[in-house]
This record gives sequence, C-alpha cells and structure tokens, in this order.
Amino acid sequence: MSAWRLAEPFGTLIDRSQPISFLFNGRSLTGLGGDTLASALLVNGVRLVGRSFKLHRPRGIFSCGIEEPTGIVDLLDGVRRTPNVRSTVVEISPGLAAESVNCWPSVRFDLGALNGWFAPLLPAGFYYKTFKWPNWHLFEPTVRRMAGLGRASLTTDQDRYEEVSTQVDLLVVGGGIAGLAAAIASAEAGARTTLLCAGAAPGGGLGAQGDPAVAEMIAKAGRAGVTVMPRTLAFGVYDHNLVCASEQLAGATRGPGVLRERLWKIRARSIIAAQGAFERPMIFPGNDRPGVMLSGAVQRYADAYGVACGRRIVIAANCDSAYRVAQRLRTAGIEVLAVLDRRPASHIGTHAEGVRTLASSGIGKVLGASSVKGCLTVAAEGPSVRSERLDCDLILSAGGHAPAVHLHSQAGGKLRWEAEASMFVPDGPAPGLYSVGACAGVFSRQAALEHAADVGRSLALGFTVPPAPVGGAGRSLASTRIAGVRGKAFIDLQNDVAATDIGLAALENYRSIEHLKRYTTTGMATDQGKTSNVNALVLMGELTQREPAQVGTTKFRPPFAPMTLGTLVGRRVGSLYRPLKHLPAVQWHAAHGALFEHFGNWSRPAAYPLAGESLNEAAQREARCVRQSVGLFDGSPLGKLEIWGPDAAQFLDLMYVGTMSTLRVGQARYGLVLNANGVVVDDGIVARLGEGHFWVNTTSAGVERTAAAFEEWLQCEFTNLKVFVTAVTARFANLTVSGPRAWEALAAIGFDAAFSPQNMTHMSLREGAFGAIPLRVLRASFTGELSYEINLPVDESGGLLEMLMAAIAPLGGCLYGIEALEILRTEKGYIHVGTDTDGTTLPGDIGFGRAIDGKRANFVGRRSLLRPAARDPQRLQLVALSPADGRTLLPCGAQIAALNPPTATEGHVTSSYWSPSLDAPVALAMLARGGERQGEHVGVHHLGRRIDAVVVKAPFIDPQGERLNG
Amino acid sequence: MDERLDWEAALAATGVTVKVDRSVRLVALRYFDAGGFGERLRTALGEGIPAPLGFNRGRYGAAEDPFMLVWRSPTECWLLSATAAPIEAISREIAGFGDACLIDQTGGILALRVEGSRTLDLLHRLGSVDSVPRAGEASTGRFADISVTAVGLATTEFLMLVERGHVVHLLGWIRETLTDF
Amino acid sequence: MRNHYSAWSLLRGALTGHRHWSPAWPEAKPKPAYDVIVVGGGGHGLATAYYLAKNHRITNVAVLERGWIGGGNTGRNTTIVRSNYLYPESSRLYDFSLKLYEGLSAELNFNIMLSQRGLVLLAHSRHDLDAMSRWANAMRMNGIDADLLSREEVASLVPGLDMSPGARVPVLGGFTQRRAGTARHDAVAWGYARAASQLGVDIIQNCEVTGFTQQAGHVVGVETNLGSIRAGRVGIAAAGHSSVLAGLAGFRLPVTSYGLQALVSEPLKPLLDTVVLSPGTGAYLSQSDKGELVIGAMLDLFPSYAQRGSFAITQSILAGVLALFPAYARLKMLRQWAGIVDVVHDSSPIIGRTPVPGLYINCGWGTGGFKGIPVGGWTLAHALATGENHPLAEPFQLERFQTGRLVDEAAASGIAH
Amino acid sequence: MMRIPCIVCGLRDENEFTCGGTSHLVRPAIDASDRDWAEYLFFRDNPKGLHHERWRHTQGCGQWFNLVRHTLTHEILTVYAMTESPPR
Repeated sequence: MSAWRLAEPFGTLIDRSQPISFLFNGRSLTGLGGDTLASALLVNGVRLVGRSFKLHRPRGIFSCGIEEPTGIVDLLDGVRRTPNVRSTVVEISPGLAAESVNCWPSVRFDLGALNGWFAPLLPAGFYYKTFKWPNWHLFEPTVRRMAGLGRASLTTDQDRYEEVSTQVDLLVVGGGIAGLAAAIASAEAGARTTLLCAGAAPGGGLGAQGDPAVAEMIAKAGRAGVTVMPRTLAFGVYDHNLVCASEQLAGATRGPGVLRERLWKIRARSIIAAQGAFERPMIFPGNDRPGVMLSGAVQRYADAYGVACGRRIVIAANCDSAYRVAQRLRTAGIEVLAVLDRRPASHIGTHAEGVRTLASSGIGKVLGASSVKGCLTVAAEGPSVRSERLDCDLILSAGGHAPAVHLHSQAGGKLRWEAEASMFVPDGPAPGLYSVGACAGVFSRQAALEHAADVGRSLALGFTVPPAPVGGAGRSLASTRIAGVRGKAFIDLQNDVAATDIGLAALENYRSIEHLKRYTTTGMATDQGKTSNVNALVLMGELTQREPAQVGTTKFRPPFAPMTLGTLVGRRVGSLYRPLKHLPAVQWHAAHGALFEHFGNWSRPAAYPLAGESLNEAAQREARCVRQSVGLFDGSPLGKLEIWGPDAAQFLDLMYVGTMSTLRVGQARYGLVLNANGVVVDDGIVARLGEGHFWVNTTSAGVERTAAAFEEWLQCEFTNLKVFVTAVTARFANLTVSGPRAWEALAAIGFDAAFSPQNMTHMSLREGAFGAIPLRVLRASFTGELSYEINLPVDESGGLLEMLMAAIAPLGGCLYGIEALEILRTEKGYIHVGTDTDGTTLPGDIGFGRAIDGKRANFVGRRSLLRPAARDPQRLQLVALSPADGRTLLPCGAQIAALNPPTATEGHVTSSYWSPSLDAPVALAMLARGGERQGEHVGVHHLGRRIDAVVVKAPFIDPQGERLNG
Repeated sequence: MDERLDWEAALAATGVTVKVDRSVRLVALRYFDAGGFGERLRTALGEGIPAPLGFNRGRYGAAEDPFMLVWRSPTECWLLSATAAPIEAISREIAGFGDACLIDQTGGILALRVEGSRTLDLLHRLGSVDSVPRAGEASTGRFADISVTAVGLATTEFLMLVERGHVVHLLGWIRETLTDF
Repeated sequence: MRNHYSAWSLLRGALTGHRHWSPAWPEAKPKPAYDVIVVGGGGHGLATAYYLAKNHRITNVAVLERGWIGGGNTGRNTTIVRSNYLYPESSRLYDFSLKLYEGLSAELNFNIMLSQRGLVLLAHSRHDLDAMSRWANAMRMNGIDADLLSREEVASLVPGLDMSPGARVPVLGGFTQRRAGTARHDAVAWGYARAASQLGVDIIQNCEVTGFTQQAGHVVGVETNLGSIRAGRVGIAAAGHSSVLAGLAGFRLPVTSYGLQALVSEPLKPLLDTVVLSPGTGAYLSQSDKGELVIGAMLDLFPSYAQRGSFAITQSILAGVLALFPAYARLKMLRQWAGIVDVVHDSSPIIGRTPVPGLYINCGWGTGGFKGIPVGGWTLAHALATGENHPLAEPFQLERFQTGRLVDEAAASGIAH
Repeated sequence: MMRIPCIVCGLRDENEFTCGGTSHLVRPAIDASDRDWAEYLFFRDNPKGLHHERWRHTQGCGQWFNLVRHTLTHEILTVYAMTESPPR
C-alpha cells in the first residue's frame, strides 16, 4: 500500500481520536473525523473508485474539491440513495456507505470496459455518423444502459430542505486569505459583512497548512463582526445582486427526515468573489490513470488530512507552484523523484531544494494498467534526449492555474487572456461583483492581501475600487502537452474526451468553443469543465492557429457546482407545492361523507357517496334528488367581488357583454366577461346593491383573473373612473338550496317571507337576516330549479349548514357535489366557461350575438368582434346533442364529423352526462354552423368508435323555465 | 380529520409561537381622496390614515376599545378591532359619503400573531427580507408564496393578515419550518 | 468530395487514426451577391438553405449567423419533437415536420438521434381528462396517432410518479402520442449545415446583419459586419431576435421576446423512458441518451433578451417536477440556461411574406421552434424560391392578426406550445 | 430574480409582481381600422434595450406603475406612475 497517514503537523482538519468506519463497495474501511470520503479512500489505498463515462476506463480520485471529475460515487445511507456524489466534498460519518458508479458487475471487473477495445471506433461524435439504419431507436436502449453515471432511487426523499432570505452590505464568497482580508477590511469599515466558505472552516489552502497568520485572520474576522457561514457554497449570481448559496447541514447524514440542506437567498449591496483558482491538468498519454492527481490536491490531502497519497512521486509541471508542492511534500517524507517541467529552463522562476528538475520535458507514457506504476520521460525539444523510466507510484499534474471566474462571468463580467501565466482573468469588475485573490488572477500573497483589503474597504466606504494587480503566478505555457507524443491523452477525464478528439473536432470544423463542447462533450461532465475547459480551448487554438481568446470561452451560468433539486425547491414539496384552498366548513363536509377532489386551487366535494356507492352513482342520486325535492350545495368558492363607486355602473357596462347600468337596486343579471381579443374568459351574475354598489359573482376558478383584469383596466386605461373592486370571496360563504321544495325547506326553519318566491323573483338579490346572521340572498339558478344562493359571513357557514341539513332532510333532500351540479346544468344547457368554451370562443358562438347587437355602449373586446373571423358563418356554435339511439353516452371530447377520420372536424362534445331525470344521455357540443342545424344527424367519433347523434334543442329539461320559479 | 385543516391550535418552537387570533374583526376602508377621508376617520376614531407602509394604534370611546389602522395601498387601509364599536363609529361617519366605503372582511381575512425572540428568523424563512416590514411598519408581500399583510408590532411580534383560504397553507409552511427550528 | 458517414467510414477511421474526415461544413467567406440570403444560422435558417438547394435547386445561397450555427434556441431547447396539436392547420404543419424528422437521419446522412420514445401528457383533474379526450380525438381526425391512457397505464409508462392518494398533484390518466420523442438538437443544426454546404450553400459564421439594403422599397441585400452583400431575396429566421431584424427593415412584428428556461440533471442510469409533459404544473421532462434529465419550464413572463432565466422560475418549475416525482429531490441540477423565444398571441408561427417586398420571415414559434425546424425550413424555402406562400403556411400569415383568424393552440389546449 | 422598485412599497423580489408588457399603448376608438386595432392588440417594438413597461405589485399593494428597464441587462432605470408621461 502506497498511502499512509502523516504525523502532525500534517492533518490540520482531522481528529485523530475519532475513528469512523464506513463502507465502500461493501468493504468496511476506517477513516478519521474530518476526513472526506476521498481522503479516507486514499489513506486506505483505494485507487480505483469508478469508471469513466464512455470507455469505462478505471478512474480514481483526481482533485481535492468541487472540481472532482472522476472520484464519483453513489452514497447509501439507510433508505436514502444519493447518486453522483463527489467523494472529495462529502465528509465521512459512521454508517456511510458508498458505491462505485458506472460499472457492472464491479468496479474492478467491469464489462463496460470492453468499450475500451473499440475505442478507435468511438471517436468524438461517432454516434452522429452511424446507427442511422434502420433507425436510432433500435440502438438506443443499449447506449442508454451504458450511459449515465449513478443510480437514482425511486423512493420518495424523506429529507427536508429549507430556504432563508438574508441581506448584507458586502458578501464575500470564498474563505481563503484573500476573502478573509476583504471581509475583515469591509467589516472594520463598518459594513455588514458575510463570508461564505464551502468547507468546514475558512482559511483555504494556507489555513490547511496550519499557517498561524491565517488563524490570526480568522480570529480578526470574528472580532471585526464578520458573519462566517461555513459549508456554504455560492452557486449562482442572479439579477440585481442576488446570490444563491447552499448550506450543507452538519449531521444531516443521520436519521431519516432531517434538515439536509438550506438554500440561502442573499441580496448583497456588493459581492466580492474570492474563490481562488482551479489547477489545470497536464496533458500526457495515460494522464487518466488512477494515481495521476492534481498537485495542489496532493498537497491538500497531506496538509489538511495528513494523507500521503504516494511514496515516490513525479511531478509533471508547467508552473512554478509545482516546486512549492514538491518542497512541501518532501518535508512530509514523500520522495520526489523529479519535476518534469514542460517549460524551458528560462521560464522556470523557482526551484525546489534537493529535487531533480528536468526542463523542457514531460511524461511520454504512464506505466501500470489500473494504477500508476511508473512513467517514461520525454523531451519537449529535440529527439536526442533519451527517455528515462521513473519508478513512481504517484504522478502529480501541475499545468498552471485557471482562476475561478464563474461568478464573475455569471454576473455579466468579461474575461481576458493573460498570456504570461496563460489564464483567463476578469477583465475589470462585473456589475456589482469584484474579484480578489487568485480568482482575480492575483497570485502573489502580499499583493492579494493588500488588494483584497483595499477592495473590501473601498466597497464598504463607497470609494472607487482599485483594479486587480494581476500577476505573481510566474510563467506558464498555454499548452500543457508536448506536441507529437503518441498515446491517448485525456482532456475531459469523466467523458473520455482525448486530445485526438479535439483534433477531430478541429478537422471537422467544430471549432468554436461551443461547437467543440457540444461535439466532443468536453466540459459537459459533472465537473462542468472545471478541469478541462481551458485545456480544450487552448488545444483547439493550437490546432487552428488561434489565440485561446479567439477560440472564446463559454459563458458561465449557474450553478457553479451541481445543486440538489430538493435544496432549490425548499419547502415547496408535498402539500406546500401550491396552496390548496378548503371550504370554510371542510370538517362538516368530511363528516357528511364528502368525496373531495381538486377543482382548480380548491379542494371540493365532488359528491357525497353513500356506503357502496361509486362517485358516479352518488352524483346520479344527488342530481335526481335536486330535481325531485331539494339539494344543498356548498358554493363558497364562488368568486365574489364588491364593485363600489360613483362610476361603478358605467365601469361594469365596459367590463361585461350585458348592460348592468340599467339594473334596478335588488335586480341581478347574467353577464359574460371578454378579453380585449373578444374571447369569453368568465361569466357570472351582477346584482345591484345600491346606486353605486354592485355584487359580482364570477366563476370559482376565474375570480382572481377577473379581479386582476378589472383592476388593470381601472388603473391603466379607464383612470378617470372612480370605482373600487374588492374581492370578498373569503368573507362570504355561499350555501345554495336548490330544488322544487327549496323554499319549503327554508320556510320550515323560519326564513323571512320576504325571501319567498312570491316576494322575490328569479334574478334578484335581497339583503336580510336569518336570526342574527346577515344574509345576501340571490335568486339565480345553475340547476334550473328554484334556487337560493345564500351568501353569509364565513364563520356562520357551519351553523347554517347544520340547520339547512335539518331542513331538507325531512323533505328527502340531500347534499350534492360538483358532479351532480355538472349533470344538472348540462340538462339545462347552461355553459361552464372553460369547459364548453375555450380560448377561441366568442360571445356570438354561445348565443350572445343578439345581446351584443342590442347593447349601445362599448365594452372590452367589442372591437375584436367586428373582425372578419368573428363574422365567419362557419364558426363553432353551442348546440345540444342526443345520441340517435337514445342510450349511448357521447364521450366528452369526441369529435363531430360526417365521415370517419381522418377527415375535417365539424366540432366536438364539450359536456356529456347521463341524465337521471330523463334516464337518457344529454350532451352539449360546439358545432360548425350549429345554430342552424337543429334536427340534423351527425357522426360523433371517439377513439375509433362512431356514434350517431342528433342536434337537438336545448335545454333538455323544462324548456319554458317554469321550474325556476318553484 | 386531517390535522393540517385544524388551524385553531397554536404552533410553537423555541423562541417563537404562532396563533390565529380569532378575536380580530377586520374591515377594509377604501377611499378616493385620502385627505378628505382621513379627516373623517380622525373625527370618528381620533386617528387618521396611516402613513404609507405604516400603521396606527388608537383607543375608541369611553370603553377605550383598542383598534389598529393598517396601511394597505394608496386607496385602502384596514381597521382591526376586537369590538364592534370602532367599526360602527367609522361606518356611521361615512354613511352617505360618496367618496369612501367600508367592506367587512371579518373571517375572510385572518390574523396570525407571531411572537418571540426568533420571530424574524421565522419570517425570513417565509419570505424575502425586503417583504418583512420593520417594527412600526406594515406592508403586504409574498410569504410562503402567497400574499400576506405583515404588521411589525415589534421586532419580536408581528401580525400576519392572510386570506382565509390560504391560512392552512401558511400555517403548514410555518409548521414545517418550526419542526426544523 | 465530402465523406459519407457510415459504420464503414468509422471503421476506416479507426484503422487510419481518423485523419480522413473533412469539415462537416467548410468555413465560407461572403461573396458579393447571392440569389438568396438567409439571416440566422439556427435550425430553421439552415433547413431553409438546405431545402432551397434540395427542393428548388437554388444553391447560390448564404446563411449568415451572428455567432456560431445552432447557438440560439436550436441549442437551448429540451429537444422534444411531437405533433399533438388541436387544430387542423397546426396538425398538418407539425405532423409534416415530424414526418420530415422521421426521415432526416437518412436524408442528411447524419444521425440526428431521433428517438420516438413517446410523449405522455398527464391529466391532473377530470377537466384535464376531458380536454385530453378532445385533444386525442382531434389528432385522430387529422390522421395522427393518439391514445388516451388510464391512470394505471400512465403509472407503468412513467415510473416514479407520485400516485399516492394524498398527492398534491394527482394523476388521473393522460394521453400519448407514441411517435413523439426527442432528437439531438445540435445534430439537427449540424446535419442541415453539412447537407446544405454539400449542395453549395455558404455558411458564414460570426457575420452579424446590421441593416437591409433597399431599393424602391424592395430589399436587395444586407449590411453586415463583413460588408454589404447583395441578394435576390432575403429570409429571416432569427427566433427571439426577429423583432430586432424587422426593426432594421422598418416594420414591426406581433412578437414579444421572453426567456424560456431549461435545465439538466447530472447523468443517471435509465430512469425515465418517455417524454412527460404536465400541463398542470408547466413541467416537461425526459431523460437524454447521456442519462441527464432534461427539464423544461414555462416562460419567464417579462420581456427579455438575456439568456439567463429568473431563479424564481427555476424554483417553481423544479417544485412542479418534485410534486410529480418526489424521489428526484436528491438529484442535482447540472446546467441551467434560457433561450430567447419569440412569442406571439396565438402561439403559432408566422411563415411567409413581410410588409417589405423581397423580405420573408419565419418566426413566432415561441416555445415550440425545435419541433418545427424541418417544416419551418421547408415552407420558408418555398416562399423564398417562389415568392408565394407554401400551402401549409397559408394560415400562418401576418394578416391573421388583422382578420382575427388566429390559430390559438395555447388558448384551446391550455398549455404553452 | 430581479429586484423591482414598487412605486409605493420600494424594492421587492420580482415574484411579487406581474408584468403587463409595453406601456403607453393608445387604445384606438371602436371605429378604428382592422389594421390599427391589430397594431394596438398585437404588434410591439419588442426592443433589445430600454423598454417602457408596466408592472403591478400583485402580491403587495396592488398598484400598477411604469418602469424603464433594459431587456438585455435587466437594469431598471426609472420608475414612474401609471398616469405620468415617460421620462425624457
């Protein structure tokens, strides 16, 4: 085993007194408190962690952070399964179990690795060139099984997520020394300052080394009043300085149903990005082998976790930082065989004591099949230098750095190519966001500290923000590969994009960075290109004789790292997904056997089935009961508006097809609401309560839309009208008593004779009282029977329901639900807006042509009714339909046509029920020229079945409307 | 019965309690001319229309009935009171006055009283900091994805005025939040 | 001579290091004049050029693309192809498009990875069931396959749906178009580009149109950052940027540009084998061949040319997805983006003449442009070649906004197309 | 998510509002031509740049107001009352 645990002072983040055992692919391993899964696997000598996406090549841990492309596992924790977890960011806890991804039957023996044999047949985009015949869908299932990484569970997630809003003056993203310096200066200058750090504590790389200066800065930040939020990753910068971040909650791996992650929505006056830089890998043959790791990561494993990832190492380098890593690892007792520096000696700005350095050289080949066993050197210039074999067990890749410009770019910032260090850096600040430290391209420690503090202070005090002193990283070549070396070298380790694939893309003209990404899939892996993008575009530039900046960078979008869907959604799960409204007397209805269903955003009784009764049977019984004696319906969701003001009548004339200004006080009228395009969008009843005071009923589903439309017309167009629209839906319950014995029932419990049919006509509204309960009683009917719509203060509805129930019971009455109401109104030929009409229905289509002709005033939508389409004789018109055999139900949604399909449709069935009163089906339909086709036979087509039907005269019941009057 | 639908019981966690206050009567006052109506309001109750994003508290009559006027929009404020007397007073005052009206919303808009040292922690889990009024202010905004009028009685005491149909949803969100408090 | 794509050519590449491949489409420099210029190198523009050459033998054609081809909405959608439309006019148009898609891989010699995995629309209420019955029957009237699904059938086709009795978004049933599915969006652009350039079309990237040259009221060319180019006729296929180009030519469109978001999860082993569309929540999703869940949203309802998308919409659409699939809460969002879509009142396209002679347009596809690429190209090519509207496009003219003869699919079906 | 300055309530998250589209459209009289009516109902400048538009603080005070907003950057320049003329 080549890995071991280093003695102190290495291992600043671990707790050596706390061993923790966990499972990896069923094997029990032990790590220490503070270990990540990656550090614990490494110290246990686990090199092979998973398999790559396309070729199923062996993959190990490559990095030490969120950029990890290959050390991906599925986590299992009791019933919970979390796919595609980066082992580098998850802390181990007792009982944690991890599984390798994308391999079968096991990570060591993976049948998918056969793909590797066919690799030459599978270059970038191979699937665009083949699998066309006979069709792709034939090949697809195999491809799908091979693709994908982790496995998701189909068990409902029991864990919990929440969302919190906060505001700060200055938000610093990143807990390294630059971020700390900025936060301290800002807080000391008096700004409310918050610092987010993705890890368990701030300090960054230097902190992990135990640098006392960093500890002092952390203490100073505390004294200055900086709010430090650990384990919190800013993943997105959105419009107007909104930063969204996710906080991992410690201990969230235990127990089912814990609060697992928290979403922070942070509005900041200014944002400072201090997220550091990612290391660029070197490109050499075999650079994907487990045991090839980023150099900074290997140092971090030693510093923070006390893990020596290997005994004898070789460093492939293109930057000065490699030498600092070499120096540091030597002090840990790790043997550094050589630094193979791709740069000429003149570019190398430093050296490492006692470490052999080969300038202008690199790795020509990696030895070992599933783990590094050594490497062969190669010279960058001149074939004369002999290749040498180095028996290392670990290769460090140090290709230079790529500043984490993601948040800068998300905020709309631009980038420029810094040629000396070969990196993209922010080209000045982004709107509202300033970068400091390595993510600004500032690599000198002193310069970064001074600049960061200056930026923090300036933003706090409103001063001009100083530009970033970019530099300090030394010289790096743009290209991290030695051209001409043979062998498969990888750019994107997860997606198996090799340097040759970039070459193929260049050859085939997929040369813009976006085409390159999409054609080769480079940068499309779960690391989002953090380890691959710069290498890919530099190589493309090299192959097409362009500067990296000319190839372009993709625009970074949120999320900065993959983000849990549950976290993004917060509390909006289960019943809190969207508000669902309940009747004021919901318990009463439940106790009376209501079967609740969702109707729009209301839960309402569809029917009240008796024992053994289906919903349909119950609705039939209820509808029959209303026709025969009396029914009680809770219509509380009915939309209710009070329209008040000196211009209320004039306003309602503008809003409705009907004329409302001619209503006398106490009188009510039906009306249609149109939109500006002339389409029927709502209907309802308007009653006059006073000279400038109206009561308006809208549909239950349409009340918010209608009230909003009224308000918009008043505030934006008819601004001279003095009218108030006030929604009172929730204030009033609505209990409807309907049926030939409705008044008998009301009279029996002592309703005032003023409400009797003799004293109160159909389509009138009367204010009064029942005992101490104030009432607004409307005589209108959606059933076709004598009906009382009793509007009363909502808190009284339970009591009145009880009394009304007692009143109707002796008369053989019953409660009825929505389904029975639908039957009853269909029997009467009454439309239901949104069911019988759709977004194309004009008032003339449903029989309101004459009402419009007779109305003098303009109204919303009127002009649109004058267009040619509105006057087309072929328009669909509302009709009633009966099956020719008198028995067959015409399915709702069935199409009408003389010939069998495919053929031109003439219309469709919009409402259809079995009428218990007629013992026959009844239906409404929209039919071309329907108004003039009474008596005609038509074909009704439903899923290949044809039913003959007759256009009949509506209504089916009580054509004279005598029952309305009791 | 589904416990979610039983919203009369108080919810509590360390540092915060939430209870629907059924004693609150609530009427909406709507007016075209804030100046003229404000005068009448002052005559009737001794308090004028609250400043935008504000609320006033007062006492009415010999019985010193407490009431509160909560700003809603440039043409609307709400009168909250435990007794009928202040409501009847303003009702009498504007009877026949063509420039303002009173609409009783009692029972249609419910009042939640949120109290305790962690009140703001709870509110910031329901809505944006921008939407939470400061102590001494009142405004309407999005909480638990629905519209709520919040009255900042103190940093540790708020009223949340919410349409009745949404109270189950709002309390559901609060209950879930307090579970994790 | 350009390569023919086949398993044999891949094998040859495998043996020779894949050095024999030629550019899928060569870089072109603008010539001084073309018979036809197509402004916009997305799917619609490239298809237009291809059908000009293929159907009308007009090969002296340039496609001018401001950025890189396929970089607008063609590369920013949820890759769904379907023809489940209510009205005969739309059905004809979209089903013609789907039929072209069905033959496209062979025709273009480029695997566009058409996967007719079927579309399942979820009914969340009785009202939805009735609406879907109308929808399915209307499709059958138009000769397009469609079937209603029971609750149980939906459950077996779409594992992971919350079918519990207390589900906040209950599933009562649904309907399916089995021929619907997905296609690889980039491949559609590249396939058309490759085939068009093989027929002689110039594809010019990084070429931004800054004005239209007009003579006596006729468009006779375009101004670009690469200079003036003359043209016999000019076609615009620029989706969300149509209004900007129309403005350069001096007329307005009944179009508003909105952001339309989409996002993908990390890749997962097979989880979802159909395209699922839930009109009630506004969510639609499928799993790509790579294993990523591809999730589409409703519009960000304010005018925007920013390809970002509001976080509020991201949240609400994901809430819809989790309401349907509560197990997905532990999955992770990998990428999120927005396309700029050209929305017209009736959610139907505009394909044909503009008020300016010599200038033709294809726009207004709104949220549904990807599935319309073949027919959009076919019909715009017809108009550019003949000066006449293609019969399929006749109902989709600008005049309909004056006559009121809107083809209002969204209003009729209650979902965004 | 934008932060929109309600003319009455001050800065609030975008999801408290409804966007009503282009402002200052002039509604033609009922005897307008089909063309003018269509222009009013459907045709828009749809600029990539500054746009005068109206918003309602739907979940707040309910007021409609105008603002000038950049449709590419989403920067909001000015807020003004529904009945005011656009600022110059």
